[in-house]
Amino acid sequence: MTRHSPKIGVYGFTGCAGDQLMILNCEDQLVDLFGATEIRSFVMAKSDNHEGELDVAFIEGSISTEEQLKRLKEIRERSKVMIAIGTCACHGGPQSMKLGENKFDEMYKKVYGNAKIAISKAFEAQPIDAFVKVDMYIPGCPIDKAEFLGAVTKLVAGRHPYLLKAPVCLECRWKENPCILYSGKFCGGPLTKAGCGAICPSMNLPCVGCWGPTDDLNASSEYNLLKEKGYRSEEIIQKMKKFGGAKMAKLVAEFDKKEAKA
Amino acid sequence: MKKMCVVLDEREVQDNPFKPEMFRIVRRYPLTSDVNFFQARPMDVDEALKFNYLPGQFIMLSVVGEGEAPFCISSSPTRPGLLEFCIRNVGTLTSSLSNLKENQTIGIRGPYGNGFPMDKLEGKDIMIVAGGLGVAPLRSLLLNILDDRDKFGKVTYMYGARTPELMLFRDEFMRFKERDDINCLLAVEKDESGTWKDKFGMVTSLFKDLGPIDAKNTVAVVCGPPVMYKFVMEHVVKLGIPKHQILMTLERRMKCGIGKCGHCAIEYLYTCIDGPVFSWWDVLHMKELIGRGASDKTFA
Amino acid sequence: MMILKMKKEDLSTFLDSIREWGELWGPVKKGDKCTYAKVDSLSQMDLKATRTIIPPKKFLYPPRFTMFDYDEEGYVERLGDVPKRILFGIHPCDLHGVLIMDKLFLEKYNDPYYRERREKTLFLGHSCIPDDKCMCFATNTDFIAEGFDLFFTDLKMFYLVWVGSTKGHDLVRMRPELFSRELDKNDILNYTEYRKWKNAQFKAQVDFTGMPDIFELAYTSPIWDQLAEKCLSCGQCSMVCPTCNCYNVTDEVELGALEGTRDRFWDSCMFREYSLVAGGSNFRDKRADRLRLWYTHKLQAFIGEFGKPACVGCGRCVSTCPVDINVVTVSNALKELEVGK
Amino acid sequence: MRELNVESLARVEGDGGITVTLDGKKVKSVTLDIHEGPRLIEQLVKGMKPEDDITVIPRICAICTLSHRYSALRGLEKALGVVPPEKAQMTRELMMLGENVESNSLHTFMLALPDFLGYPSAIAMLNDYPDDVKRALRLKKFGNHVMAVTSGRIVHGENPIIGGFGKYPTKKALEEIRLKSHELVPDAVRDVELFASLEYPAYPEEDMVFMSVNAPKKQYGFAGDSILISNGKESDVEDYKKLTNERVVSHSFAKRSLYHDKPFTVGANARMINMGKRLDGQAKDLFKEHYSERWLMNPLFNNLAQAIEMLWSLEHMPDVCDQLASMDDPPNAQPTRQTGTGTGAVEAPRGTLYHHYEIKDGLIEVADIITPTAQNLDDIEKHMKVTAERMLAEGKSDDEVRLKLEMVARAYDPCISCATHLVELRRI
Ligand SMILES: Cc1cc2nc3c(=O)[nH]c(=O)nc-3n(C[C@H](O)[C@H](O)[C@H](O)COP(=O)(O)OP(=O)(O)OC[C@H]3O[C@@H](n4cnc5c(N)ncnc54)[C@H](O)[C@@H]3O)c2cc1C
Ligand code: SF4
Ligand code: SF4
Ligand code: SF4
Repeated sequence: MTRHSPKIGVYGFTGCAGDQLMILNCEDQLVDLFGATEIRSFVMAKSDNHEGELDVAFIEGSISTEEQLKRLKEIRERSKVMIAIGTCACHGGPQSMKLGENKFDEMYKKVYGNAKIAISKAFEAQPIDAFVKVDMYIPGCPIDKAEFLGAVTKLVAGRHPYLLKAPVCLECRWKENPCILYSGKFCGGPLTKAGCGAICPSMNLPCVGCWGPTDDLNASSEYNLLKEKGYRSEEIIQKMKKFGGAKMAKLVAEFDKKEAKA
Repeated sequence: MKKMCVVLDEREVQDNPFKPEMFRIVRRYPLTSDVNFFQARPMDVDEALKFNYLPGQFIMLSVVGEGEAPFCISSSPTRPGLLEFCIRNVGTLTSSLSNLKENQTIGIRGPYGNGFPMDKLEGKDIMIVAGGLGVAPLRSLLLNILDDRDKFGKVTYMYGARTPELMLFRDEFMRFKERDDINCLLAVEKDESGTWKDKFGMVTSLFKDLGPIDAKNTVAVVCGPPVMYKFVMEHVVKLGIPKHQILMTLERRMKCGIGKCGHCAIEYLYTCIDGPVFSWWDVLHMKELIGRGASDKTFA
Repeated sequence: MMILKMKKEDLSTFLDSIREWGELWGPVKKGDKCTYAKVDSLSQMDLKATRTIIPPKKFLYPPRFTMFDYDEEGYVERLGDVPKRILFGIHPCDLHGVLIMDKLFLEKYNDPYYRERREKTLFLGHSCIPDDKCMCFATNTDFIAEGFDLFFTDLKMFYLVWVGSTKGHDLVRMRPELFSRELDKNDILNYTEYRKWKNAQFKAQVDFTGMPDIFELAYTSPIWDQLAEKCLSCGQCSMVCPTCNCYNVTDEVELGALEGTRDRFWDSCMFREYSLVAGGSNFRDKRADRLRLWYTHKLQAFIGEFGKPACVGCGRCVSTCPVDINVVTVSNALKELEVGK
Repeated sequence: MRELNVESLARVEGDGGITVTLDGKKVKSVTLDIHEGPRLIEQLVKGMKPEDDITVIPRICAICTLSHRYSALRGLEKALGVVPPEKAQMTRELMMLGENVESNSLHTFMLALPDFLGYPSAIAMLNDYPDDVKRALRLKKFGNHVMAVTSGRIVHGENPIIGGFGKYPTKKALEEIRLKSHELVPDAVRDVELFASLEYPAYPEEDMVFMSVNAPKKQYGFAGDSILISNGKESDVEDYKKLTNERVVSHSFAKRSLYHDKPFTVGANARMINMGKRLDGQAKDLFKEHYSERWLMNPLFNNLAQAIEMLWSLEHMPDVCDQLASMDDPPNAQPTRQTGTGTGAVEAPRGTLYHHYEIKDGLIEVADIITPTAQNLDDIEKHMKVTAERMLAEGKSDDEVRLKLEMVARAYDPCISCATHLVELRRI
């Protein structure tokens, strides 16, 4: 990582373009950002895009077609550092909430019937680290301006970004919200990586988990708790998997199996 | 009523203990592929001579824009003016540090920690057992002892490294072998380059070459990776050295170095202010000092 | 100790008149809970509330703040921008909590950030109405003799006002006519009555005697693993506990320059990252190890060192942990060797 | 046979390209290809509770996140028999105004304007047009701010929920918006003047049909229960399927819509054409001044329409804020039934957005979403085709043709990521 003007590329795959949009939403820093870095490719923001060697590639979105996969690998080859931005790239995003349930073909048929779509073969969306090595993750649906800029400014300075690993509850307590989970209702806070500032609980709403799973979570305990509180199994699992992607799919499969045995 | 509260206003305002002072890197070179040697001194030369410390103490080192981490001082207080460190490149701060060049600045505050009780070591036979990066604090102790040689009894130094290339300060220690006021025992586990002319094996294998010791008058000082302690301690205890005369330095995550951030707490002790030097007796009844907690039955 | 008497209806006037000293803060409703918030007058406060979500430590040691501004030349501390505050309505347990924080932050090395806020904050204590989660009777923190500037005990018609510091006394002197020194037999009777009444309120089933030994005996107990199966590692217990002080530090950088801020923020030993050291080794990788550290710290280690637990019995962990792990359930589980429902 | 390609269409949201196929001198076809992968969102929400649906659905598109949320809320609330309190409705109105300012300023300045002025990006324009770029960023930031205050954050805010809001904006926040929106009106006026001064090439001109919602009370607005068509017809939103027959094409994961077998247009220009008479304030005067018959033929005027609309949104905010500030926070309305159907329609900045739901026993059975870009795609291709034909006939260079085609596509402000929306296939 060079200290001066790192060469940067921003790429979008399957997702809502929200993370790229968040970059454009850094109105106050945008001009400096373009000044401090050499943005070689950022299709959503500009049209003179030159590919080639990159210091940092920011990847948004999950991978769901052969075409994308090819492109992702090609970008990886010419990037020193690859950073997944947004929950889709980091974990798969909402489009991979049914990972592990083998429902993709069925759903695909329902939507497209037997119509032939020539451009590329599609498959169930997966996070980018299912295919390439990822050096850093900046999750969020969409990413948080401050968290993203905090990381980028460090990269530009030749330093290492620091992102909170703790769950949303940490920031939720800083905001001093009454705990939703304590009151017996679902809240994804304990399962979800902090970084957003606990926006949702601060509005009296449960965290829906949009930052994706945190480093060290106890999904089965929350599952048991909510069952005790009268939630249906399917509903809890649906809620957990909404933004939980590949990691949560695995955890849920584990305690699902345990439950089936018991 | 015991005491009035909030009499803080009357207290003398101390300097901000969290504030790093800027130091200049004077020399810097690699000791092995991932360990760097650093010499640094305060920007202000007068300050340099005032910086006083004990072997075994550590400082909090800041790399601008990266953060802070604790490192033992490897130089000896008997040679004031310059601070020396040997630092392994393992993570974020250490890798940024390894990119710094001579004449660039770092922040330093300290020294912190109890350090080795030098006054209590006087008159004692000293046995030093080092493994891997454990050399960092032990070199400070060793150099200090050698500079004040007549204050101490017999001195034994044992150091094991995996290969000759991984032996830190190898040339320096090889020269000690030629001195007769210190018994310097070095071993490597393997040597692919074929340059090693000395003993082979783990550091524990050196115990058989120790010769007779006066256990009751010996202080053993051990430092190395956590796994090393278990094996080395067995040998040291077998020699009959009292448990409170076996010292070791420990590593914990630290964010402040002065007992505020809590990270290094073990029961009621803080590694930073109550340590990092502990005795084997401390360890035996404070299981978490080197054990790994509830799952670890070593000390049960 | 100076004890004065004040008519109940004068409190509002008194608070209005001392506001020139600094911002007035007091307990205010938040959802079905309560928090210390900035207020304009007594009428906005909820003095019946038993406990706030976060204890007053947030004033002395905010969840996140900047310690230094730095650039390549060095570090410049950021001190001096803290407003003066009067906190009204602090209960005895929380004042005990502040005393423990004082010990941690002002002894040995003196933390200037804590110190500044401590000096600029006046603590006006208030008697409380214990609920079924309070256990200050078991930690000997149900009454307080130090650590406050003023302390108001509500005796229905009157307040008895303890003056605990010179600053507290200065406040009194702002409206001396509101206070009387004439205390009579009735006041003593009322006060004893109040203490009796308060003692009778405690319902929590908890007894911390012998805890240090029990912890030692239960070091390898399977209880820790059973608790760990439930623990969410959400860290809420640490955030709400008045005696948890742990923090983390991070450096923020400005875009395109080597300058920025060094920030400090609340951390919890319940997080895996907390004890991680270089090389990936973690002394408390397992949740059970971390839980044991937390409770050992509260109920064993501190007693060993200071003769009293680091728990002040405020009941916040009881009213916060979604899976019911708290000083009551843990100490009972250790004694009875089974995790209660 | 020869192909003229724009591999990645830049400055649009999402991943798409343009392919022009030439047969000798004749343009055989022009297609807007969508490379975005399929997400099957409507399938994913099946079986979910409505409360979970509204957290997933906005993720279809970051730019119209609030339109998606609002449209879903309208559909779901109809299905569940929820009548949101007046304050909730009004707060939603405010949030739509915010999204409109944000999205229109982003599109007009950052995405479309560089074409007209011959720059690769807005940032590249900074040296020569610093005031214009900074003004745009100011407006966009304010739009974002309004979205954040009303919905909880800039993108994908979770605050608007069924029956109301998690937390209503504070009086202080409303007051800030009121003052700031007022202050920004001159900026927006200048934008209108700038876009009115641009030259709109005539290549793409062709007859068009426009559709938009019919905002209630004969006012201009972004939500309604019926659809206006520029041919004078009006249709209930529940009949949305008749208006927007969908089909799958082979070059894209996005579906297409036709009205009476013909392409049609949705977006700011459609709204202006259908509801322009209802505008008020300076927006009304400027619309009158700059409107011409060419608007009915040339999609490029959508850029100007967006600028005028942004002005209207700003002018409208103080009034909404005042009304909101005078209302107390009501409790959220609750469902009165657990089974039912409902269709919501709102005007996203880039056109009409439909959300149709069928709910059984509290769980979603069918979700059907029709996005503006899906409706516009055929229209875009139609206008690109005439543009290519005319330009090639005039012997224009490939590069020139490419640029103009991109301009036409971009004028629609296509949101390609949301065009990947997927619905159950109904063959006609
Ligand atoms: C009292 C004391 C004295 C010390 N003295 C010295 C000394 O003299 N010399 C010295 O070199 N160190 C010393 N240390 C250790 C030193 O503090 C750490 O190496 C340093 O904090 C690492 O900081 P960092 O920012 O580079 O690592 P961080 O980025 O904080 O990395 C720490 C974490 O990153 C992960 N990590 C990083 N690298 C690896 C890896 N290679 N494999 C697996 N995981 C990895 C681990 O999870 C690790 O816990 C001492 C520590 C203490 C407490
Ligand atoms: S409300 Fe949610 S995020 Fe907040 S503390 Fe409770 S569980 Fe955690
Ligand atoms: S609280 Fe949860 S759902 Fe809300 S923004 Fe944060 S991570 Fe996302
Ligand atoms: S341990 Fe629980 S009861 Fe004790 S002081 Fe902390 S939060 Fe309060």
